[in-house]
Amino acid sequence: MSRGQGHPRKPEGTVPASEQAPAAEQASAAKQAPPSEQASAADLRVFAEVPERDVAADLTVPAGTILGLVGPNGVGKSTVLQVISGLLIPAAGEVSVGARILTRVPRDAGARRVFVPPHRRGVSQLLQDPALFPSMTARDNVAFGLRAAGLRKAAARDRASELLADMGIAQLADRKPHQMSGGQQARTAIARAVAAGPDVILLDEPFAAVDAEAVAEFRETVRRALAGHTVVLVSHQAGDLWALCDHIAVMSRGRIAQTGSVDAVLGDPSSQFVRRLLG
Amino acid sequence: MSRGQGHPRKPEGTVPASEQAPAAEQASAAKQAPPSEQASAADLRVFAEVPERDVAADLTVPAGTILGLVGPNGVGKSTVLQVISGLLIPAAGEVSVGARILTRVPRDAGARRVFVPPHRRGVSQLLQDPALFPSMTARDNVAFGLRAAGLRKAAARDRASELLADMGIAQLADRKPHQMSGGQQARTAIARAVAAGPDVILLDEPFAAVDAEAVAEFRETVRRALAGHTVVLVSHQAGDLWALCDHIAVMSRGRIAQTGSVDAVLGDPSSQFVRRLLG
Amino acid sequence: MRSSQTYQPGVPAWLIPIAVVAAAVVLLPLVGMLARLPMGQFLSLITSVPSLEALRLSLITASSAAVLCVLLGVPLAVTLVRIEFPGRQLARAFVLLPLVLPPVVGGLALLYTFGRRGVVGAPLSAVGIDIAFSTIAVVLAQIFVSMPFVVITIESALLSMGTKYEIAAASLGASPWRSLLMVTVPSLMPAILSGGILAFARSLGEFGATITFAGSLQGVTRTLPLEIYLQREADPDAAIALSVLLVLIAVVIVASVYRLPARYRGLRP
Amino acid sequence: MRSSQTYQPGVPAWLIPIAVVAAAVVLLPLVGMLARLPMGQFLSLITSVPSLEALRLSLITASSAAVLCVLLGVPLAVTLVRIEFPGRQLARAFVLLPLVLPPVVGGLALLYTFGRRGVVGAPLSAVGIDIAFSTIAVVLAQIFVSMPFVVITIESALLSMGTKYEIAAASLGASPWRSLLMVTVPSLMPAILSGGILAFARSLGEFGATITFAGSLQGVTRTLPLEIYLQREADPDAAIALSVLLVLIAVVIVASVYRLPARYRGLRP
Amino acid sequence: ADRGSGDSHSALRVFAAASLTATFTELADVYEQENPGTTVELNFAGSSDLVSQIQEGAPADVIATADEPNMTRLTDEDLLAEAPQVFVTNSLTIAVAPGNPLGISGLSDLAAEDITTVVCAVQVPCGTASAQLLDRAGVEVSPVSEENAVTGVLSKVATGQADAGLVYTTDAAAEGSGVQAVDLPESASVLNRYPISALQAAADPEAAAEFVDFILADSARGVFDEAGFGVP
Ligand SMILES: Nc1ncnc2c1ncn2[C@@H]1O[C@H](COP(=O)(O)OP(=O)(O)OP(=O)(O)O)[C@@H](O)[C@H]1O
Ligand SMILES: Nc1ncnc2c1ncn2[C@@H]1O[C@H](COP(=O)(O)OP(=O)(O)OP(=O)(O)O)[C@@H](O)[C@H]1O
Ligand code: MOO
Ligand SMILES: [Mg+2]
Ligand SMILES: [Mg+2]
Repeated sequence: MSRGQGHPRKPEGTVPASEQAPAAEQASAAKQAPPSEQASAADLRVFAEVPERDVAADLTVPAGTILGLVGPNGVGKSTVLQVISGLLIPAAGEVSVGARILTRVPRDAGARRVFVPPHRRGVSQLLQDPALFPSMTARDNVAFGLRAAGLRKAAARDRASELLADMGIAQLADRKPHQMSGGQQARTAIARAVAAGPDVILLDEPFAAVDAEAVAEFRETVRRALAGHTVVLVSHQAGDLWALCDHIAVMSRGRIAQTGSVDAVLGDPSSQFVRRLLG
Repeated sequence: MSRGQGHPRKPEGTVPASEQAPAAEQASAAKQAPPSEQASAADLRVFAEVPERDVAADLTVPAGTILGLVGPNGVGKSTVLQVISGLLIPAAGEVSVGARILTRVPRDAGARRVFVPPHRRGVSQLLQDPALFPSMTARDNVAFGLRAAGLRKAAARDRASELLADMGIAQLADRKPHQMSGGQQARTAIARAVAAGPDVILLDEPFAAVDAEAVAEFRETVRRALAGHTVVLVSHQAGDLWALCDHIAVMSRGRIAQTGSVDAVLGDPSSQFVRRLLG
Repeated sequence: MRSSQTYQPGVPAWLIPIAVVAAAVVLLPLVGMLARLPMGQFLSLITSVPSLEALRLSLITASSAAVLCVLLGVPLAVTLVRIEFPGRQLARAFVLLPLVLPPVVGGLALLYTFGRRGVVGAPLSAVGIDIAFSTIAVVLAQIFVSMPFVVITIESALLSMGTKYEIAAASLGASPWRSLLMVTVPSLMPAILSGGILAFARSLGEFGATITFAGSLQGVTRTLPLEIYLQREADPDAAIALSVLLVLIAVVIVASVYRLPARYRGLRP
Repeated sequence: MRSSQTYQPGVPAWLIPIAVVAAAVVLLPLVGMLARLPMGQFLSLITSVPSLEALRLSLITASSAAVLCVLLGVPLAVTLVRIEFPGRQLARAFVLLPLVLPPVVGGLALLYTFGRRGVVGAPLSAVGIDIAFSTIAVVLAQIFVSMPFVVITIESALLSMGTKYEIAAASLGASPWRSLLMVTVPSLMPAILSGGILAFARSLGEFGATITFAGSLQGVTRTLPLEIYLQREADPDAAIALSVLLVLIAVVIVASVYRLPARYRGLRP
Repeated sequence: ADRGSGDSHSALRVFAAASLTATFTELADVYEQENPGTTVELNFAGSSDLVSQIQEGAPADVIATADEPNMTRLTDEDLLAEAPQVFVTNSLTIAVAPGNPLGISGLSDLAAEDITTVVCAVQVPCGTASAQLLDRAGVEVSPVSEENAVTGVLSKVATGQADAGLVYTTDAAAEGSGVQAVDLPESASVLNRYPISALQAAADPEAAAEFVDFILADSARGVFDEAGFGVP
């Protein structure tokens, strides 16, 4: 993927007053959030209680880094991503990117809530079920987010073709999703998720259906595409984590059980899960 | 999984005359099929040309063994499974289990075709998109195939509960698919595919969404469930192949490029793909 | 603590004024009618014996017709969508025709067929079965005009549903009928409900085909719309009162049956 | 060599006889009507000037009504399904009412509303706009009776479609209107087509509301069903001939527009 | 013949009961020939519909209904330009299948068990007349259907659905009605009367009055006679 032309950025616009929490509230909210060692202007902070799913997680992703989120099936990984992207409003919690609050649901039922709808968050998500648009070709699927970010039609289609080529499926650009194999669909979904390149990118098991050889090839491509963005990546494959992530967060029973650099967590695992993950 | 009570078998019934090819035709068809070293009464033989997808594959799975089918995305693995299960009628080809012909499409357009519809093949398939029935609970999803095989409602539900417990999701038996995580859905789909335990079981990347720890645990469970059945398993994970398979078939450009025992193929790989698969 | 909520996709704001205009086209005339309602006599007008008998008859026939339309229409729609046969395209178009035919003409066509001298009616009449002028004729007329609604609603649901789940069912060894009953029909429930409601509503309002084919006799074939027409000749106020009654009944029944199916919303999340 | 084929899920055989019965209920009366057709005079009857004028008017008004029903009905259906507001359940039921109302009563309600003395008609009349008894009134009457078909068809499609793709669109940064136009509407196409066809067919057959609200003026408001009604008084043969014409036109148009959408079948394979 | 202008100033709008469709269409042609430059636009519907339309402001110049009570609704609201005048009458007859296979000869036959009879409901003009007629004849029938309009009765008999029905002479006489009329001498005692009047709101009151006179004049008589209408 050529980085030369840079990613088209969604014009951020001004945040409506209702979304911008007053400074006082924000300060108290910060107390709830876990202290992060190296807080920066655009860190992604999440604190989410979803009691229906036994999830109560908090985590911070330093701006511009890739966090690997791991844990057994049903532990709450997808739930955390949904809260970040605004697809789920937690019973209580807060999501912010730097000073910008995306979700705020105070415990006090009467207190003011903040909720920025998904399409205005500057967050792009690859869902676990990627839901490629069935009536669009692979190219149009990838161009979709680019068009939403304001790119012209021709430019969006050109960029989409490039991304599909990066994913090794240039020749399938004009196919509809149902005319592609499972792995080809997964590749299209990855291209679609990273295409618009917003501040925050969430990827839920993007490589699950991609063959091992291709994953090895892609890791470099994807790493370049994700460089500079704040990313949360869910994966069950240790290889993905080693190759792509800066930090790892291990979930256990709905909580974040352990966080740290890849080396720290994978190198000296204190949880049985991580040991098993590494085989 | 307790083997004591055995699998409910679908009563095979008599094969309609139209499905039973006359002996003469059968003999000539056998010439087309690849010679198998140790042909047995119930070997699964497949020969399928699907020119629209650039697939022309032939393979034999000895009765009661597990074949791992591997290859890069889009090579035609799912296509081969679809031909076996009757979801795809090839432009030319033949599928048989022992003497019973399930699909026969001679090259000669005028010649007689044989096609046994999917539900009368004694083949159960876990599709790559598992398509759990959205209106049914996990238990009813798993019980579905058992009921179709003739089990009484109560017995089918009991057996389904057992299978869900084997997959570590006993507590989710009453959930609908959309109330489960991706990995929990995948586990339900595995239970559903192996439940009825017909002669032939086809599994298309069953563990893709299952966490690494669970996969390690399941392998033994699944191996026991599959014992005695003729199985084709598609997977991108070398670990699955080592743990579960008797034989491996490597696909390349729509053809079967290499076949042999697990040790032979994975131990002395002649294709770049297998080398990459092993990391 | 509150519970969590899943995000419901938004709707563009400019859609709402259009929706309001659309609703106004339908609702304003109802308001216009209500404005002419003779409030004072309303109760006495609608509780007269003929009115109540007509109401009873309407409810019985319309619900029978709706049920029969569903029982017949679902197999017809499934056949038209899922089975290939020559002339299928034409058959689908023909099934729509009762909709196009002005109801009185439809009633005539029914007479020509099921009447005493009709193709089907004559042999039946010979063995002593006379359909015409009976309550059965009312139901038959209602089925005739209402069937297309069920067929089309189910057809479009089948098309947008696709065959994914049916294919999964077949790959698990389910026979076509098991697949139909356990997989297809549950997924079709919202459409079956919509189609049934449409058929019920259309049957409730049916006038032209009924009077032409079944006639108009109190307690036997004179449904509420027929009673309304009759009253209109003599006493327009009574006709309005009865129409309002019809509307109220329909709203109560439809609103209680035709809920937004929360349990179906989860079907394809 | 042949090409490969994907398996089409089967349909239980016993469904077919039921489908045939269902089709017979609808088709037999049409056959019965054809049997009475005065073949000899058919051509001369249908090519008279009043018949042709009525035909032209019917085609113009019914297609306008169908298009307007879709343009208004889709936003209404989306709003009713996707936006929560108090009284939504009731609003959904009310939108169905034109179906329940016998058409002549609906025509009266329209007259009370858009007539010169009506709630809406009076102010309009004051500024010189008279709707009643014009071609616009015909279209308005047709929209009134046809709107429920579009709304219900779209509603049930939206419900069975779920919000999966719209959620994916939002998670990729698409605003609600982009999501609506690019994702929702394309998926709704089969339902929009069905709804539009239903509205067109119902409008083509509309009689009661038209004659009451718009009157029956040759070339202005006298559509084909009104012409049939008039002919029936004078010359029943002509009425049958015109009905057959109406049916033929409807079949041709419906069958050509309303094909089994092969390109949509692939949508959810 | 596109009269789709909708401009009521160049045309005369005549609202007439549906049972006048044939006669008024014929007479309008004659009128147009006699008065070059004038076009007659005919609006046919049931009498009560026509009255409702006019009450709601329909642009009509002349109205002719099939009964007097409906016309009275307009008189009551003071919408007529003048007092309505009856221009034709209509009497009842028994419609039976062509050839009269059951040999029905009079009202008393309608009381027979095995004869299926259809009449108009008492709420509509033809039903009022039928009830009066049967009452005076002392015949009690139990009809299988009480129809809203004469056309309903007629089509039930014409399609063989019913054996006999009481209809207007004009309906039974209409070409192609598919029925045969059994003359009823006693029907002269109960006549249905058709009134006509120009409307107050007529665009061209003079032309409207002129058309009313034309209908009332002897020259129009022939057309009505032929259709079976009676002289008031
Ligand atoms: N419905 C279809 N129509 C046309 N082409 C198709 C269709 N489905 C799959 N293909 C093509 O056929 C080829 C084989 O697809 P298949 O699904 O068998 O691959 P696969 O080996 O299962 O790949 P994966 O590992 O990605 O699941 C692919 O190149 C794909 O693009
Ligand atoms: N819509 C829902 N309603 C109720 N419970 C749900 C729903 N979706 C998920 N859950 C439950 O919430 C828990 C967390 O689910 P989540 O999808 O976040 O898991 P996950 O960590 O992503 O697992 P996986 O690795 O299987 O994808 C699971 O136990 C699941 O059963
Ligand atoms: O249509 Mo009329 O008003 O009964 O003669
Ligand atoms: Mg998940
Ligand atoms: Mg595949």
